[in-house]
Amino acid sequence: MIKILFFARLQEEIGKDSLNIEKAGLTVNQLKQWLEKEHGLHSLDQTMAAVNEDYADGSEVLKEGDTVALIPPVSGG
Amino acid sequence: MIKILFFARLQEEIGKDSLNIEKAGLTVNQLKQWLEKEHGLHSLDQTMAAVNEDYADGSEVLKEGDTVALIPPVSGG
Amino acid sequence: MDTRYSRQELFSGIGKEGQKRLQEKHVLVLGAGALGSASAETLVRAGVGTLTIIDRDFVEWSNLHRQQLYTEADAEHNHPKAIAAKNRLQSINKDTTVKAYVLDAKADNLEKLVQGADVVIDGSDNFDIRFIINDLSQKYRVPWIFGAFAGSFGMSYTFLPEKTPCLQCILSTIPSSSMSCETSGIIAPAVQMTSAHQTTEALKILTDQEESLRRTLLLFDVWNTQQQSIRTDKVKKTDCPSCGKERTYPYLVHEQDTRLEVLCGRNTVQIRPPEKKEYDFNALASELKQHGNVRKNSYILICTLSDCRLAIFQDGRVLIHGTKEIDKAKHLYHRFIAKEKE
Amino acid sequence: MDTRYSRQELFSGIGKEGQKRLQEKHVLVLGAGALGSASAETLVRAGVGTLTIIDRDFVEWSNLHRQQLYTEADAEHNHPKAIAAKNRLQSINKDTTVKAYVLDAKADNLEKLVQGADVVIDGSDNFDIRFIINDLSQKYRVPWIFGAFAGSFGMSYTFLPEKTPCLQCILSTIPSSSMSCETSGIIAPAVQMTSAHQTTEALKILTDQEESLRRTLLLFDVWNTQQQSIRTDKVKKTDCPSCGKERTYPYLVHEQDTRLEVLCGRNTVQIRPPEKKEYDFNALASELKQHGNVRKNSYILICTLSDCRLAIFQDGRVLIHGTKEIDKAKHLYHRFIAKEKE
Repeated sequence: MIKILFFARLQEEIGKDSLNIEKAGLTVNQLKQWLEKEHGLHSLDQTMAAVNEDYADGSEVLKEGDTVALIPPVSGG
Repeated sequence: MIKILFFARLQEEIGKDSLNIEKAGLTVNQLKQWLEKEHGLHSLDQTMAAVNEDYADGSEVLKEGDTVALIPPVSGG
Repeated sequence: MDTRYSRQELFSGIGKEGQKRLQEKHVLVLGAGALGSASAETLVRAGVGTLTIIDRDFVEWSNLHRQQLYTEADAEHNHPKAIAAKNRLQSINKDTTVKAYVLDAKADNLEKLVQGADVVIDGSDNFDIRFIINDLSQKYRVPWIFGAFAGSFGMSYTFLPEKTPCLQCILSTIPSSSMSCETSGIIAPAVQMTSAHQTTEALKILTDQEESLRRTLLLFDVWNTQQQSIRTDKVKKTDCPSCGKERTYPYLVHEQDTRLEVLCGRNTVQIRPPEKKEYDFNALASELKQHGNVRKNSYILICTLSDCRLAIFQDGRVLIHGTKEIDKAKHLYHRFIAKEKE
Repeated sequence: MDTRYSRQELFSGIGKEGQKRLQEKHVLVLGAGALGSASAETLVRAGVGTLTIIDRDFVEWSNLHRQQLYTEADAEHNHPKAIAAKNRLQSINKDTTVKAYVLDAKADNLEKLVQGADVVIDGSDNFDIRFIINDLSQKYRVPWIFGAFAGSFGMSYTFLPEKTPCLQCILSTIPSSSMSCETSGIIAPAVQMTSAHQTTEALKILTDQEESLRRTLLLFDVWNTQQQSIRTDKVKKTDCPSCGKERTYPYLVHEQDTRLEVLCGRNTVQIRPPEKKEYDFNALASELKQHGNVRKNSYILICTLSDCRLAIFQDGRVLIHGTKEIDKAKHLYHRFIAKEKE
């Protein structure tokens, strides 16, 4: 099982702050594409990601038990 | 093993923010007394405690794997 | 077009409906120190309808590094904090009705103020007053939002009458010693963090979103970036004297003010006369001038003696700064201020 | 005896030695919006030696709910933020040297300012300028502290040249769309939280305690009380164009300002003439009065037309509020302001 944590607008778009899915073996980028298709999330290509609290790039492969945080950039100041 | 997290002045008094000890079976109050004796911490009787992020009273018995947070009251405003 | 609150209304947790509700609500901020300053400013900027703020002190230079409503001019002229706070708050938002009282908060004078409020923000700096707030909160069913800090560490909890445990359930007695700004110092970011958590909870209450409240005791250290949320589900005590079935509100039992009251702390002794009195500041000033430098405004007269300083408030209180000795303080009080009385 | 900074010196992370160092340092705050306001106030209250603050905008009513240095009077008189900020900051602490510039920050005019600073605080509201700051930080080896928010969510990171990844390592391109105050709103507690994390890190840098810095990308949501610290150890790229071995500082390549520059956003078009020019505000005012209401101070002239508003800055820039259409904006610019030029 993979746990996904959503921050900021993603939380509102998907209506919850986390999601558990059976998707070990996907890369971070593939996970984003899957979320766009299956859960209607938008523009995840610019969303940052962390796996188990380590900043991760799109090619990182997800393992069973990983926690993925998806972080959309915010710009306000 | 029991993990103890220290906050505020306790962190400074003991010189670290956590400690792992083999003390399952003690109550929270007994743990405080042990810390006063063995680690020179002061006035733990008024320190609040939480076990696994649940507020705990002094009679709670610690189990293997518990995380105890010790929280001295602060009053500034 | 952009309106004053347009960015706040755009936030999904508030919205236009929330903004309207906020503008009809009344907040009581107890204390105009660091937390009271920060929280009052946030809520007045946010557009709360009415804000009452009370404080017994005047602005001092050592407040300025963390108390955001005040300027050097306030410290220089010894402005009472409540008055200086009101001036700044009204220059920020004249649509909020700001009521300010220079007042030494006690059970009796707080009673009416708490009744009129939708939420009470704790901006106090001691647990004596917090246990009084706690009893009043229970008695009049007004939620209150605890906040406290020392050093870089802070904590906050939202007390909802009938729903959450009360302060008495969590701390069975007033802590006899606790870390304060006097013992551990304080950095302003820890103030802002504590206030941010308090005002966020206040915004939820003031927009009638009780279901969104945090419901945990929150601890944080801004220097080490620690944060912990502690559940309190098991803490409420059915036999609690403040919120239990047979409650007695132990901190509301009014002391009979029949004699001089003396409080110590921070190298200062406070003396309060048995009955409220009004001073003739002009007469007092011309006499005290023979003993030391005198400054005054309409709320306070300050006389600097060789080794200590007298601060005389229009409501009768006298603070003697520079000593912890009660006998010395009483001696000065009788010598300079209340010569005719016992 | 209590001195101005006594409570801050009492905090073990600062101490008397830290206070002394702080008073010798120079902070550059880029932007005087919500974050810039909050961070500048904290650092000036804390007693930093010199603070430089720059901003291109003037105070508007919709700023007041979250930008703590400003009052209704600043919005009413369209005071430039940098000037209003300086006035408030100096009333708070006249021992800090405050330098304020009404300036549209770009690579060329920032270059000198960054070189003189011990740390740069990000108070900007867009990634274009953050990528410029990032390159300047690398080029002159000055740390910068990123902060950004939207809604109730914020993030912060401390960029240390040669030690941590840089912004370009983390985000390989400027985000083309990101949540901002215009799309998601903002509540003031999220501002205070972000600023508290930024100024805490700044206090560590300014007291020479690099070893205490957080070293993680911090995310937080004040409404939901979420917080997450993300390690960035593996992120630094050796071939990064901004901090790598063969760096080119891509965001410092100066555009040649040979033609009218037009920027869009927030229902506003900004036009900057090819060369710096000074307007005769009196002449301009008497002419524009025939077309709409005109207000001015020494920095800015504002003319309200039927469906939009022109804000003309002394440095040459013109903001046309109320339209997103470049052609319409250019038309107005040529019709009213730069009639003689192409």
